[in-house]
Amino acid sequence: MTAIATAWHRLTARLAALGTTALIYLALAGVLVLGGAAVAIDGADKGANLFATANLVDMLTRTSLTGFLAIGMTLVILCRSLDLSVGYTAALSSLVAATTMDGRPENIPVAIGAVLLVSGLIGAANGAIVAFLRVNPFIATLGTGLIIKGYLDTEYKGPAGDVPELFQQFGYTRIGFIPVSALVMLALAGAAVWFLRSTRTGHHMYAVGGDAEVARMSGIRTDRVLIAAHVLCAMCAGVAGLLLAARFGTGSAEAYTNLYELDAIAAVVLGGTLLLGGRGGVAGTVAGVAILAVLDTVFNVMQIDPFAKDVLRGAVIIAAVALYARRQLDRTAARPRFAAAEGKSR
Amino acid sequence: MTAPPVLDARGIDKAFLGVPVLSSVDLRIEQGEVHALVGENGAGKSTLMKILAGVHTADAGTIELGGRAVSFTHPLQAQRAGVATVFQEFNLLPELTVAENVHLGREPRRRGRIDRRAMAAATADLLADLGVDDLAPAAKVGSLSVAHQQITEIAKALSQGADLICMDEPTAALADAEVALLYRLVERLREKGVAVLYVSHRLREIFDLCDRITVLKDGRLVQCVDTADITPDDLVTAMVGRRIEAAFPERLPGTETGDVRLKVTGGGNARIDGVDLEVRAGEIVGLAGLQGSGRTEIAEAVFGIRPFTRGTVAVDGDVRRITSPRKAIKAGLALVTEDRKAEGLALNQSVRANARMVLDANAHLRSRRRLDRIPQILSGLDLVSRGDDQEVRYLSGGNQQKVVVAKWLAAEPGVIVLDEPTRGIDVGAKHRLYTQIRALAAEGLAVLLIASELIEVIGLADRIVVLHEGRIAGELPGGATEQEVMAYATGRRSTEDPA
Amino acid sequence: MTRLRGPVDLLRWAANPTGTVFVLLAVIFAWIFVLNDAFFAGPSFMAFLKQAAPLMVLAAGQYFVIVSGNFDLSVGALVGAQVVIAARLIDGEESRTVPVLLVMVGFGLLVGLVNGLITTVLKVQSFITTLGMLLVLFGAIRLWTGGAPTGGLSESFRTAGRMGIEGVPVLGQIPWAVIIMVAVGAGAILLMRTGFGRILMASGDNERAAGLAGARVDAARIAAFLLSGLSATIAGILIGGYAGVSAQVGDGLEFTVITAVVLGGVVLGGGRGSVLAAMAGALAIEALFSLFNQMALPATLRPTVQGAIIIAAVAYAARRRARPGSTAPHVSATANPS
Amino acid sequence: MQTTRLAAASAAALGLLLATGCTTDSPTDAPEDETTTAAESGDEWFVQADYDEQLAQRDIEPEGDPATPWLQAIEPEWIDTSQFAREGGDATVCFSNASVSNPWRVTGWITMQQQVEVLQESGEIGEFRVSDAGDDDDQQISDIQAFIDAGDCNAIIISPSTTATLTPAVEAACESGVPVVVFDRGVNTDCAVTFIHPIGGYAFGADAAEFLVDELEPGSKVLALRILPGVDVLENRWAAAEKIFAESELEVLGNEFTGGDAAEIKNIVTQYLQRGDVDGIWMDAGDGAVAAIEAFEDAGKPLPVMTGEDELSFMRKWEETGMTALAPVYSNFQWRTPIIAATMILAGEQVPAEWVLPQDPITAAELDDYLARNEEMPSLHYAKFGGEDLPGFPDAWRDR
Repeated sequence: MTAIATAWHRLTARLAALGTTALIYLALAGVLVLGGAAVAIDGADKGANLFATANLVDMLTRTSLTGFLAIGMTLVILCRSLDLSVGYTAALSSLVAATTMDGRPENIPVAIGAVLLVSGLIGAANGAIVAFLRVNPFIATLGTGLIIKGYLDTEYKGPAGDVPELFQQFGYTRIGFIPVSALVMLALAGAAVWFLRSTRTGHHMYAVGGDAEVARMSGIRTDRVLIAAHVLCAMCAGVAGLLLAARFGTGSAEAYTNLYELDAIAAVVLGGTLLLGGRGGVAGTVAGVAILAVLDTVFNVMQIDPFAKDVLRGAVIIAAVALYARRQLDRTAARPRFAAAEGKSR
Repeated sequence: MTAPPVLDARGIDKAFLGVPVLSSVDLRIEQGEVHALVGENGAGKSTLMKILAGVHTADAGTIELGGRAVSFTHPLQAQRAGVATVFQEFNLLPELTVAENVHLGREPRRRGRIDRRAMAAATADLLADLGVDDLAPAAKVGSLSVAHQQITEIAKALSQGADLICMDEPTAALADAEVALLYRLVERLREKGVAVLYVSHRLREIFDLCDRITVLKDGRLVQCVDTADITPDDLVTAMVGRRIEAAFPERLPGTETGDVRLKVTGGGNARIDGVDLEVRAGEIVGLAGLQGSGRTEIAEAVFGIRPFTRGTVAVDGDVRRITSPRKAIKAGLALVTEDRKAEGLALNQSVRANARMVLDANAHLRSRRRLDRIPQILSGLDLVSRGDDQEVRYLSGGNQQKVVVAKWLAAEPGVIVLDEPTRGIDVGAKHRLYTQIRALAAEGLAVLLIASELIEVIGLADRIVVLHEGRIAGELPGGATEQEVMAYATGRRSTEDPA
Repeated sequence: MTRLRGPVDLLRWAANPTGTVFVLLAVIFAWIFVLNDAFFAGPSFMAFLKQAAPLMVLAAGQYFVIVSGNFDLSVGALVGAQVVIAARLIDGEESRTVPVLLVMVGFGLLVGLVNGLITTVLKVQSFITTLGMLLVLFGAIRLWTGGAPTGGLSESFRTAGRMGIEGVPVLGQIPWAVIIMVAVGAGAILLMRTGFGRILMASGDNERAAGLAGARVDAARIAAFLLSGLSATIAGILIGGYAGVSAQVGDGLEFTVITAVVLGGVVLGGGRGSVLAAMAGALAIEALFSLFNQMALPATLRPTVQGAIIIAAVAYAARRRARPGSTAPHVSATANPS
Repeated sequence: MQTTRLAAASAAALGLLLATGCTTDSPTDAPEDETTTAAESGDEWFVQADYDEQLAQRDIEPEGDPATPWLQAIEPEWIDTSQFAREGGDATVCFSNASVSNPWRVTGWITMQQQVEVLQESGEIGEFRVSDAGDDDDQQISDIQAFIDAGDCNAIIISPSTTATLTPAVEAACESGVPVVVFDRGVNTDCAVTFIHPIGGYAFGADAAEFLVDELEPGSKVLALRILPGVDVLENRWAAAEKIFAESELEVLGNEFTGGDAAEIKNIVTQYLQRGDVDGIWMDAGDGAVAAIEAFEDAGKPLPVMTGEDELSFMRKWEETGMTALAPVYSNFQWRTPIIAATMILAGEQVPAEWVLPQDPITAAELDDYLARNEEMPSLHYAKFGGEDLPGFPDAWRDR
């Protein structure tokens, strides 16, 4: 009994020593190992293998869409904001893209531009409502989401537009076993990491999320940072919309029914970014996305009942977050003046 | 030909929701001058500072910096114009490093990218220049001592190339030893020709540091004098508008020291050890010691926040295992914590809700009688508020503190621990609080008083227990001299030595 | 609750975040009245309240969780689960009604308890806890029934949601749902005036201060989740009774109810707002839907209008709150949803 | 080349496909940009040719034994599948399901599994591999790709979650050389060996609308209750009804989206009843139909003339109240056909290029018969599920 306890303590101590991001990649590795084992045992007779090319492709493909959304979501969450409208933005973007391309390859650049413009504007609106009207982001983006939904339902009674073969490649081609979309997603992730670390705006997102008042008093124009985060988040949703269009070959308003936004948030938090803002990063988010994708693939390969999938997903999300939630909360609990006091309360 | 004043503010007016907070205030600060701004809480000191910092904008009046007229709508403008402010609530991000905090909002860039190496180097130079050698630019601020956070704040101000640094209660969080360090910093600034606007309630510091003093009362300018031309007493008079009789009230008549109410024997945990402590009914015992010497730690151990892992605690004779505030309260203890806003009050709740919080939280204490006593308690502490249903966040620091005290008195404790009860409270309010502490003792409470301002301990305590590095270094009678206390506090003397 | 003395106070009250929702409510009702005064005839208004009752009950439950500084996103799924459980376990047998009701209450409390424990003990942000719970409930219940609800509800089960006291002058029928809703509301208001209520509020506002005052903060928050689970159960009983079983029951209710509570001037992050206003927020939302219907507003456009109105109302309230706060800038940053 | 493919498609008269096909794939009449889409969106879902064809198909006697409607076909154009013929049973059949997110699909899904068991017994099918996309188009595309990449599927059955969006994935599946069977909703390509579906949405909507027109006095008021916008099968139902109502004397009070949520339905109907009388209810699917009827009961109004679906809860309420009603059918037994078709194809037997199954509404005359047949079944079961002869009957459907 005590032996177990001490062992546990030693383990937790080890984990505590690790950085959060490292911890998450550890978790990802864990999920891969367990998943691989489960698949192997489950499908021993058929010689099933989670790491067979087909499955790897499947995993990577599944990362792309959530990935785009989650990368953007990371930025707003870092600013202690939230965007529940990304699903609707993505759906709208897919329609804008498909209808603008209209089957003509030469329209692709225009379409991409149009998507980024539209989604960017939506993001600006979200940011402005949160920053200037001081509406809680949860409500604000829920509201803008509804607004977009109404527009979609009224204007598009279903799929519309036509994506040329050329652009569909974005959704279907792959280099070796790595889908292009996944590569683009990783590239975007890299860009985001660089942005957060090396640009002022990016760096200031941590400040704004950590303590908006302090950031303001330090001369940071918090409103601009917040709006920037929302714009970038919505643009990522726009890219996700482009991916949808490429994969659907058309634009689909229905896409919003899939609650992508919750997937994205789950991935971000799984990735160790604090829902309260100020801590975390895109590197973790990518791991979070990967964890979810691996789970989906494992469940698929193992032929798990669709409803059991939901149960397991929910359980895994909670468990994984619980694994490192405590440390995170403690860290952010510390505010300068009270650092000493908080130190003791642990 | 003398340079124009660093700051020349004239006829500043400011009102909130129609309530005037400042009316036609003038403030003039010369280059390299350390200028004190004093006045009771609510006199308008903070507001004036925030106007200079660009947090608020003046309704009327002119502000000239180095002869140039300015008007700020955002802190950034104030900083660019050379005015830096060190607020009482630190403007630091615990998640970022010292270097990142120092340069927050003005990160050095190379080819558009943040240049972290340059950032670290610049910070190191800055700290060296301030004669600080024990603070690493890469350290996370959240892990620093309050003093080091204070230094970080000042470094931040300097890095903005400020000609004028406004400091709001810079020593409020510091122990006497650390105050010395701050003195050094201020001297350094003076040498560098940087002007300092020094807001403090601590008269000693004002007379030690400042060249001139501007006194505010009720939002109006009372006077601006050279420190040399005024005595502490006159200054106090100027601030409160009346002469305060001897700074510390005498022990009230009819106060008699009764049985032992709190007795700690061999108490210890991770941070403190060998604590033997005894507080009797009607007695005020002062805990003195430098920051980190274990004063607050003892209070928190006694109150079960970070319990003793060794030794015993007895309340009114019977030994109690106090492992949580709840158990402490059950045992009849009360703790007025160091930090009101973070630990004492639910700021969005009404005065009433806060005052009855302890009763609400502990069913066994909740009784009609106790609830009915609350109004008297509040008026007894002469709380000033717009009625019981006013949210406490709108109260002044002094009045907030009264609510905290009231909250505990409502529970009718036998032992009350006061941790820094007078932090950030103006002279007048402080004095009233002293009297009330005396009154508590007179009512038969055992009072354990913790204060970083030695004079408070000396002036109020019947006995002074001095700590050094988590152990009790010695015990002195009330009214002992500061030298005696410091001798123990700095470890130069301990009870083992032949006295 | 704000006590009113004279017109000035009335204005100030109408302007404060809590008052806003009542003003909004009045405006919507006035508009409906203009379009169709028959709406306010006893029977039809009672019918309206009957529809609104479940959401108002949910709002009361959600209020406790939000005011203590958390979220409960699992209520929608829980309502759905409860209806399906009832249908499957009762399976049309009158005799089983009461035992099954007890089972449902037990289940609701269990879900609340789990949410509470995970959030407080494991320190998982409630947003994630309850999001996970949403998935678990959604999947588990369908796993149990093979995807679509089976069995059926008994008549007596449906009484609460569907029937009422008949033959009342003017009103015609007083639905049990309305009586239950009023009872829940009254209970919630009284509860918020007890020590528990105040401590819950304090915990949402400043958990450390509450803890040092001897409050069992975690226990209070768990209790809040229990209340939320209970209210979801009651709502489930009302909705199931009102409309019977269908596969989609409860879908998306969590967002509607949180919106309603915030519309009522309750601040996400805790420590502020009144339960009465929260329920009024729910009533306002239902009234809004009725208004859309009375206006014969194209169904596809409704979300847009709804979204715009919600943002506007909350923004207005936020502006009102920000005003006095400006004198105390440093305190605002403390509260945040976790 | 998509245009040519479309031409072929139209030639094959893929009823459902064209509905969206026109607006999405053919450059000639495709919207220039989103605004014109918006402008057109009104009649986006109505294609006269398909409408006429489906209405006609209702009166055509299908080939095959009426006792096994899931094997019947209307005007089949038999095609040769010998190229897919495969020796020695135990075929691996892979099924990409859009979802089982509503009772209709759940019922069908059970039927399909039962059919599979039979064929597994007989050794024709070995592994039956399934992935469920939970109504997420993107997810289903991945699922189909996974089947292709796995490479060991002998046949791929697809029930697309949305017509247009799944087209590229289905094409990819076809190109992999494995026989592909599509059923329920279609896709904008005829690359699949066979596309199985009941007559279609227009017929469903028309059956219901015509019934109301016949049963109601001219000038009567009709309320249309719909699940959600943008789903082609459902939009077609409404498009047909809209046309028929427009040509009739009936007044349409409004068409509302209910999400199939009983509470929502009851709210909406109640509110309409507060505003005035409602004589008829048209529904694009039976979910929550009972709640609509109860709204009338609770408001003390005479029950309307109503069309729901062959969901038992509705049919039982119908029988119990003796109201005037019709249960249009979107043949649930179609879930059996794809499995059978797959085995036929793998055996090299001929199958119809487009396998149009009969789709007859249940009338008052047949009501008692169907209720008797499904007596033990749960209320959200569908009367025309066509699994009575499967060994698992009735337990598999009864005890879910």
